[in-house]
Amino acid sequence: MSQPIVPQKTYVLVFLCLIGLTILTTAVAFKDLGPFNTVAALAIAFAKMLLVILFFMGVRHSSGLIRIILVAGFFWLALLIAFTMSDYRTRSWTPAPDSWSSTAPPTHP
Amino acid sequence: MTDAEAHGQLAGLAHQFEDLEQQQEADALGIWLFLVTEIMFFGGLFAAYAIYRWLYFSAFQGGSHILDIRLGAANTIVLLASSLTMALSVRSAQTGNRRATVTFLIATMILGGTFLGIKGVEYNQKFVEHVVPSLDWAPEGQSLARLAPGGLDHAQIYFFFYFAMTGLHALHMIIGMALLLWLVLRARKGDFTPHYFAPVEVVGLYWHFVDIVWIFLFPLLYLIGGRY
Amino acid sequence: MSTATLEPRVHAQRNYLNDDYGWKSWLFTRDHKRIALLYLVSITFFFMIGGSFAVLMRIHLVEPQGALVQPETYNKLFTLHGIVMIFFFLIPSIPAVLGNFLVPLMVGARDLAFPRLNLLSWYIYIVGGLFTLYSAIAGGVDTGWTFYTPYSSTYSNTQVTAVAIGVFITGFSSILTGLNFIVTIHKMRAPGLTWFRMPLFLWAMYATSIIMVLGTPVLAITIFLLALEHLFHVGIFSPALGGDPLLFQHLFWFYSHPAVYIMILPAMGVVSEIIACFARKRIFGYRIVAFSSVAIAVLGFLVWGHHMFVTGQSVYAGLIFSLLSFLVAIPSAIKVFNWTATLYKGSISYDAPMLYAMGFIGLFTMGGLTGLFLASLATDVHLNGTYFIVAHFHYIMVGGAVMGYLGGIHFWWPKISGRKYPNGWAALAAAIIFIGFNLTFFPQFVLGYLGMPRRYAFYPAEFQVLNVMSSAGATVLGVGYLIPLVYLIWSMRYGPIAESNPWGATGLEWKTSSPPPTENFAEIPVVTEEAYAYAAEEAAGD
Amino acid sequence: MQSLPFQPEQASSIARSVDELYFFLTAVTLFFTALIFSIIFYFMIKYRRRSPDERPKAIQGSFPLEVLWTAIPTLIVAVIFVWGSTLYFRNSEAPKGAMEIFVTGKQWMWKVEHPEGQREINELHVPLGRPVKLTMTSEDVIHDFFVPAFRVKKDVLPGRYTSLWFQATKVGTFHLFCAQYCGAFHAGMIGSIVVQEPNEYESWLAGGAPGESIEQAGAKVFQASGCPTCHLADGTGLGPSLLGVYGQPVKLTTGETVTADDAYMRESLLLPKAKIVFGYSPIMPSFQGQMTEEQLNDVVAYLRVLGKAQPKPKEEGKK
Repeated sequence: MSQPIVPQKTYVLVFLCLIGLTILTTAVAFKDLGPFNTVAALAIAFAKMLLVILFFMGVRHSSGLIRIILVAGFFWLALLIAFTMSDYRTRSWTPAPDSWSSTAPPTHP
Repeated sequence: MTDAEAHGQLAGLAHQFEDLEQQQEADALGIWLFLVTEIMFFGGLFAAYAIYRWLYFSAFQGGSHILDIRLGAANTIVLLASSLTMALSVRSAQTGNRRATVTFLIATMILGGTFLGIKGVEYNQKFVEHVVPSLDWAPEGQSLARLAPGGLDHAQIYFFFYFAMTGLHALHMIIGMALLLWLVLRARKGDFTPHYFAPVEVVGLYWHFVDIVWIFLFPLLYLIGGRY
Repeated sequence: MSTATLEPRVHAQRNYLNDDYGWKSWLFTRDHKRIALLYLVSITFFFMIGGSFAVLMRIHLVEPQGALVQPETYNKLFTLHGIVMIFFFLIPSIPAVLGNFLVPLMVGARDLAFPRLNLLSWYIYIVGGLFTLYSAIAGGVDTGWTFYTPYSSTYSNTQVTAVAIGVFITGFSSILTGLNFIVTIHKMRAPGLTWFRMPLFLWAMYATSIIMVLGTPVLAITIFLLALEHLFHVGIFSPALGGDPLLFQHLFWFYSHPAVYIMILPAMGVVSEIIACFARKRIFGYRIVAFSSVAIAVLGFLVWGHHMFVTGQSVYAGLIFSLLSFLVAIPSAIKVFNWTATLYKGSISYDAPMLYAMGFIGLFTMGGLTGLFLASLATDVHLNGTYFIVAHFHYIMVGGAVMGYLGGIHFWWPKISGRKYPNGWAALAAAIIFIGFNLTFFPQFVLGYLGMPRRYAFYPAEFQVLNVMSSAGATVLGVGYLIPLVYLIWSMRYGPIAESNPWGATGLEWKTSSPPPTENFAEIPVVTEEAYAYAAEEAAGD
Repeated sequence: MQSLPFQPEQASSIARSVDELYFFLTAVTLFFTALIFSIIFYFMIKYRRRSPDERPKAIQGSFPLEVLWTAIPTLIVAVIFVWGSTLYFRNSEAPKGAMEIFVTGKQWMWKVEHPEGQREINELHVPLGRPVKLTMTSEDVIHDFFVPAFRVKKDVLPGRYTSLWFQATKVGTFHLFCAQYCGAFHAGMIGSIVVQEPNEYESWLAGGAPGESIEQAGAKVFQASGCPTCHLADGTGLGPSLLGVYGQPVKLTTGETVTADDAYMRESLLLPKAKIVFGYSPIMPSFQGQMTEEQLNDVVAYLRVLGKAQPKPKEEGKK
């Protein structure tokens, strides 16, 4: 805390950026980008989050410890999602059940 | 307790701290750690959401398309504006401008209230459309047509996430509004000075965090799979 | 020496116990030492409740068809035993009692960073405990402490909601404690107390707090979802409505596996303090022991899937989780070797705390090594869900965590109460607990390997001999636990007055009087040396 | 059994190899426990405090020693990891030609269905020396199929198939336990695995023959549910032909490809709109609640039979 006083203009500029990004993300949702719709939406949300964290929450001026803690929080969340997903994504890799009978003739595609 | 008495002369310094700087650093660390626990708290929900969205994508897409994207976008802007006023309020406290602090705090509350109002309208729509899981689940007409391809059970899971995530978020908003009210009362009494405004700053951080949650909820709930 | 005549004079010395009187001075206190005592009383209460459930279970299992209760009741007994012991005894045990008491003293501060949050955490704990007690009285709960869905969410018609609320609420008490410790250790260390001068107990509490802060919220949200599913049947974990029951297991174990480290890491910290003091040696490889605590805390988050090797998790995820589980064994092994090496060329005395610490090392070694059986995929398939698991985690959590807790209580009792307890009785209790523990749980390893599943209210007759052995051992163990309860309470009134540093230990907590004054130190101490400066040349300069 | 057994019977082809690892682990455990205990005892006696003001010299630590006792456990756990995982991975898949049996768990019993149609409750007859693959599901909560003598265990989940396999190597009767807590009479959800000589097994099969194999039962359900109306053999129906599909990759409307395994068949019956075959419309009704778990098993078994058959030549351009 006891951070430098940031000019009002900075806050207003950041706010305008955030509004712009909100409009952008809504507009992008109406374009067919295939799987990149999700990527775009998340990337824009991530950018907005960074703006809020760095400027509104003042992490720009925060100590390294607080940055580490914040990064650790998101990192742990990523671990939770990644490791859980690793189970779901690989479940169907499980050696598929063989054809069920020894007498099954090899099938041709 | 000569020590404590000596400390007592410094406004707002608790007895366990040596000086205001130590106290401020501890407060800052404390609130950030709290926000990390909040990340993990919402995170469990986000993880579950990620799994089901991946498993039942078409149901989630169908559910997403029932939501009113205009209201969602409007609410996003309202909440971002409230973050702006909150940041300005902290700044005003920092510069010792009591009137501006109070004004911006009240503006933040009004914007927060607007957000909750719009959310209420949306919730009401869900009841009208009978897409409230468990309590009122009987999609019909156009909703049914949109939800059926992904399977109604799976669509119900989507709406469960919709209500659980936005509901938990709204609960945080309500707590935030109560904290803001408390700040307004204290600020009017003149409790905050450029040397001591930690409560404003701490509540501000909390409010911004709640904003960040919504920044993710908006695309995750409203913008699944595009609306072309 | 007659203590009675000395009493008024000694008590005239002001300390945190006689600073103020009356129930209000306790229930509204913000003094970390008093809050620690509030926790001590509450967790002892829950330990006795959980323990009595265990006694009933062991009596019941003496006969294959079940000697005491209906199967439904037995299921409630093991469920409540697990919930009470884990959430209301083990998790708060060392952190909330010894940690609360010692962290500010050890860092040389007047209190924790947030004393009001600290008191709040105790009240939260009590409210959570009341919900759990309510659920026990209002019919009990029979889901197992793991709350596996869809049984807990859809099929069980016991008090699932009440107990879920109880566990949910208690989680926040643990979060607040962890948050308080992290901030205190970061920001309130006395001048000169650098990170690598900190006692290892502080390192352990720091590592534990990381888990509490990062893990507990996930348990909270998981239990919250479970309660919603139970109340509204929304289908999030229920396959009948498209949900996946394995997702519950993932989210649950994301917290509940690291929770094991919430229980064992603090005990490791206690043992480091005790061994250093009674061998009069610096802990061998201090930095490595310190780092291994943090390594365990971090790696411990990445191994949860080893609870799910046979539950239908992907084979590949199983391989990853197995590998990571083996990795987390390494820092634990390093700690054991370093403790052992600390004894080398030491000056070892056999006071009671040391006996508990040695008991800890022995039982933890066995518990840790048997963990390898369960991290290894092929053997886990056979042993998962059997009594082998039961034996393994009791070796860690009772043999390890409870031994460490008791060792810590005995070590710091003179500081906490200002009195000494009879060392002979304490040594006897340590021996009885060690023997009783092994008699109770060693047969369960064999039972598990033979294939007896856990949570069975009745069982095939061929398993009876080993079950009777286990129950007999439990009797010994039960007696062992009662002895300290008697002499510690006795000592509070009749024990000899303790001087400020009865063991000749290093550490800031021993530099203040016993019991410490409310403000901990007359003057904030300045630290000029490493932790555990027991050696001759260092002591000379002291 | 005798007074105090210390080892469960080894009655399957993998039991011995699992036990070998188990004994290795036991040896490691005993060795290190003994090592730590004896060092501690030795030190505690040798370095006991002889005078109250004894002050031993400080030892900071030893880097070589730390490396040594980091490396040794790392090596040991690496060996165990590789050993345990190889064993597990090798056994995670049933060998080709395994006999297929359906198992359904429900509170608190095991229901078994043989390919020939025999049904059993809390008993499973299997022939000696032949790999048997169990395809398992649950009607209610999670159960777990555990045969200690075979060293096999797998959770049985509602809404999903899991499977395990074994090859019995000993004639006799062995315990079957439910090893995942499943409610009030969890302890009573036990049964027995009866391993018989192949000829005895044959006569057991003949003895209780219900006259209808599992596929025949499945075919009946298939007909009665109206499936053939859309799933025409030549692929001209509203639904894709089911001939020659089982075990093969199937292209979906989403562009993904899935294997048409048991899980997919099951999902298609219960949640037909989840994964639509490329070129077809999501019009199939769900059979959730329409078929019992056993009927589902029957149909899946029948679909496997259809899957063996050669697909009829498919005309291109089917919508």
